Amino acid sequence: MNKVVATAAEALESAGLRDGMTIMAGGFGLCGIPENCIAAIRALGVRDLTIISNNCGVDDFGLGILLATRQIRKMVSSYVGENAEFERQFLAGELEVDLVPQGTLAERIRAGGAGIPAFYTPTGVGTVVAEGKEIRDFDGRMYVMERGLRADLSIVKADVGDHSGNCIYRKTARNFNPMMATAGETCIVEVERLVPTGQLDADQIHTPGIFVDYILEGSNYEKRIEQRTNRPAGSA
Amino acid sequence: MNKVVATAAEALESAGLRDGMTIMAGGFGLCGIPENCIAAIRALGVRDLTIISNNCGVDDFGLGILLATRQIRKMVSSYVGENAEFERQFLAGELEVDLVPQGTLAERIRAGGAGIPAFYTPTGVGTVVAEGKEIRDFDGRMYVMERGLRADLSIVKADVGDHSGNCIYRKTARNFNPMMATAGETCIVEVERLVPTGQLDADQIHTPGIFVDYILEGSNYEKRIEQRTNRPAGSA
Amino acid sequence: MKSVSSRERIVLRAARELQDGFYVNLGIGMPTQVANHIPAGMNIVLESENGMLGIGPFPYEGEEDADLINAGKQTITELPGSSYFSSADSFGMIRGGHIDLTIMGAMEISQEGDLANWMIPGKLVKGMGGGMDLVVSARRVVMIMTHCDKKGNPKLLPQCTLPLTGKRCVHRVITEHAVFDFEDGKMILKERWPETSAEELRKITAAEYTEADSVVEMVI
Amino acid sequence: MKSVSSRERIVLRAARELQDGFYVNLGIGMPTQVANHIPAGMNIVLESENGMLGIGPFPYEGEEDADLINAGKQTITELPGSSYFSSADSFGMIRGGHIDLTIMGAMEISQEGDLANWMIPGKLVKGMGGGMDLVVSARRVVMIMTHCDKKGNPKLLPQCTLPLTGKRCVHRVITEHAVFDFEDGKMILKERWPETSAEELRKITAAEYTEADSVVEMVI
Repeated sequence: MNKVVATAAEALESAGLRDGMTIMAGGFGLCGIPENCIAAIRALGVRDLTIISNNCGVDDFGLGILLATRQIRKMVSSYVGENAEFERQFLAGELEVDLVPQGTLAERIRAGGAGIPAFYTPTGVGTVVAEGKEIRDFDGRMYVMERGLRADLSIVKADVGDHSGNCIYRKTARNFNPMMATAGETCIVEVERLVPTGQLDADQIHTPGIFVDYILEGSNYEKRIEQRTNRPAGSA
Repeated sequence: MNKVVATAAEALESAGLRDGMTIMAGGFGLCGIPENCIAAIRALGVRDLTIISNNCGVDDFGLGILLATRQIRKMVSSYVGENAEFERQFLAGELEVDLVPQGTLAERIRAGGAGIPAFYTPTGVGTVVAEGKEIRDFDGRMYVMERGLRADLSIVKADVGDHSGNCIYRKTARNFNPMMATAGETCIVEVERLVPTGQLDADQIHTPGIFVDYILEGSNYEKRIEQRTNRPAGSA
Repeated sequence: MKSVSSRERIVLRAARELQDGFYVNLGIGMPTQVANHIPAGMNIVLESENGMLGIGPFPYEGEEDADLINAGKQTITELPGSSYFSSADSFGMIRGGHIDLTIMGAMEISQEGDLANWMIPGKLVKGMGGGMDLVVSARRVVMIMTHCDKKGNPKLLPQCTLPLTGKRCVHRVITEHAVFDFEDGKMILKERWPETSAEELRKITAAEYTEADSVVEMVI
Repeated sequence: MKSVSSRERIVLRAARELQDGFYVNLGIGMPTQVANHIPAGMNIVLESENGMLGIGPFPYEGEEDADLINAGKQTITELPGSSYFSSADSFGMIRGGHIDLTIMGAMEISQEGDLANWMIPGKLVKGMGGGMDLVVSARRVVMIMTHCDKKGNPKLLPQCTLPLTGKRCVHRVITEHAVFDFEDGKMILKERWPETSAEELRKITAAEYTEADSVVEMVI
């Protein structure tokens, strides 16, 4: 019943990382991504992965580093292609891409973790997104049925976590992480700061430990910024 | 754009409280109930209300006080009847009751607030709850379709709130309050402590102000305990 | 063998269902007492469907907190590692299959594993609360009940006579006389209380059941 | 009349869509600039669909926080009253109709109010991000775009030629030449830039539209 592991590699091996796995990876752009887990997946060299993540990193950082090594077979995302290697593999037919509207992706993952096999949303009705799906009228408005989404494994990044797996996210690094923690058969969380159980305010837990199988304090966080934007010094 | 009002009565009048309204009321048992709003609804004397709330209080407290005055026409709840007047009115056919499994009730309200008109749940399949509803097979398991739920008005109780309507709940007084805040056409929140905007940690807001139309600092909270249970002094 | 009442025997046997690391939801009434028998050193986290993980013991007198109750509306306390969440998140957790075990009381159970425990015709219907959600979604659904009702009528039946809480949802039922499992719609005797003979058990059990290859003695 | 570029004109006119107390989502690119023109004293809360309410200005150099970005992945700051939430909660907020106004860029809009703004055939498809959710769910959907593309071809068309983002979802479109509303699948001219004649406007607008009873001068 000890959830604490020393490294991401240890967590991934305990979680049975293997070729062909479906993995949910938290983060929006490069914000709130599980850097240690991604690096360890690269090092462990598994292949044919299906990755569910809002984006796919950049050429040399984030999930992009798993493209360079050709470990990803399929991406399920709302927005991709911020890097050249992605584009090359996609155009060459080496990489499969399933594009899902961001809100639908978030809700499908939330549904998967919450035991909801399907739900209706207005998003995408009348577009390619709804093709081949059930369209249905509720109270005079059309909706498309979307399915809950689960994964074999979810890799999640939080700011602080305790030994019981309780986690707190920081600012917009929260994004997809909380839902993904609920929707993986196994869930690994890496945190910047791991504290003993009892140090966190019970009212302020974002992800209760029940969802977390392994937790580790990550190291060497780069936390790269994709679009560094500033206001001029001296401006309001 | 000022959301702050002095009293629950002022909030309810601004929200257009009227006969026949559908009102969601937060709380589980007598825990986390909007005491000030309930008292004001009683004082304002509107009738034929449909109340969506997990329970219906006790004879002389919580929503039970609106039964004494015959202001409630229908209850949508998961568990009711902790009081004699409820039983009397129900058996006399004066009060309509729609019983919904607690998880389905919570999810229906969450769906209503999140723009999901319907979803599937395994809860209630093969029971009276599923009668007359669509039953559907997903991956070999049967589910029942349930509809999102909204209300004309929601009355919510939080612990602390700020002038922008951001709210934080305390312990198990959270319960149905956060979802209800999202699912009312108008939402009134009463808090034990109202603070200026900027006093709350942005990472720790449970209900963002966008959902809140009126906020007030309540008074004279009784916070009655339904089942006072203790362990003997000196025990571990 | 300890000298305990039928109900105590049921509770003690139910406590043996707990496993280290389990997240457990205990129903109102007799199941709540299972919490008093968690083996020392075993890490069990109790969930309360009104929005809490990590239920602690009842508070000392004067330390009750109106904002802190369990699903039976009793005052409780929190523990290191506790967390609070909304009812929607709570039942997301439940429906999503994250609760390892629920132990609940039952009124009737059919030989196929159907459960009735929320509604007695002729009596006022108070509602199903969170029971219907729990019994279809917890990874393991264990029911505890006295073998017969107060009039001596069997509660393990060919079919439930009361309105159902869930269909084929029970994995195991524990009574003061026996432990039965439900597998693919069949009821199987797994354990028998040593003072109850096989014949006696048949007599007080209206449901049809087979005996497991090795029926063991029920131990508390 | 100020001397401003076409794009500045569009942004300034779009800023007039803001109303006190509005919760607003601004799309990436030109719409983001609308934030620079919020009238003094007006209370506007900007939402970012990656999970934040209350976007503040860009940070000073050296004060960037990698954990604090907007949906365009730009570094931002928070304000008093800001809040953070998950992507599921963010789109619950959006789909639930809680966003008063979204202002987004468009590639093509049909005379019925269909929108295309996410996919150019022949170019790599990068994805729709959160746009499809926003355009069907915000209470008010205002599109801004230059009236014609770089080659001078109209972008207001009888039908969209590009894959749709949403059907009949646009309430208003603002270009450097005019403001049109969409009501029951009909396109109606509401405002015309004073230097653009009615004839000129017809020429650069392939979509069929009627003029409102009183077309007013477009003011920035």
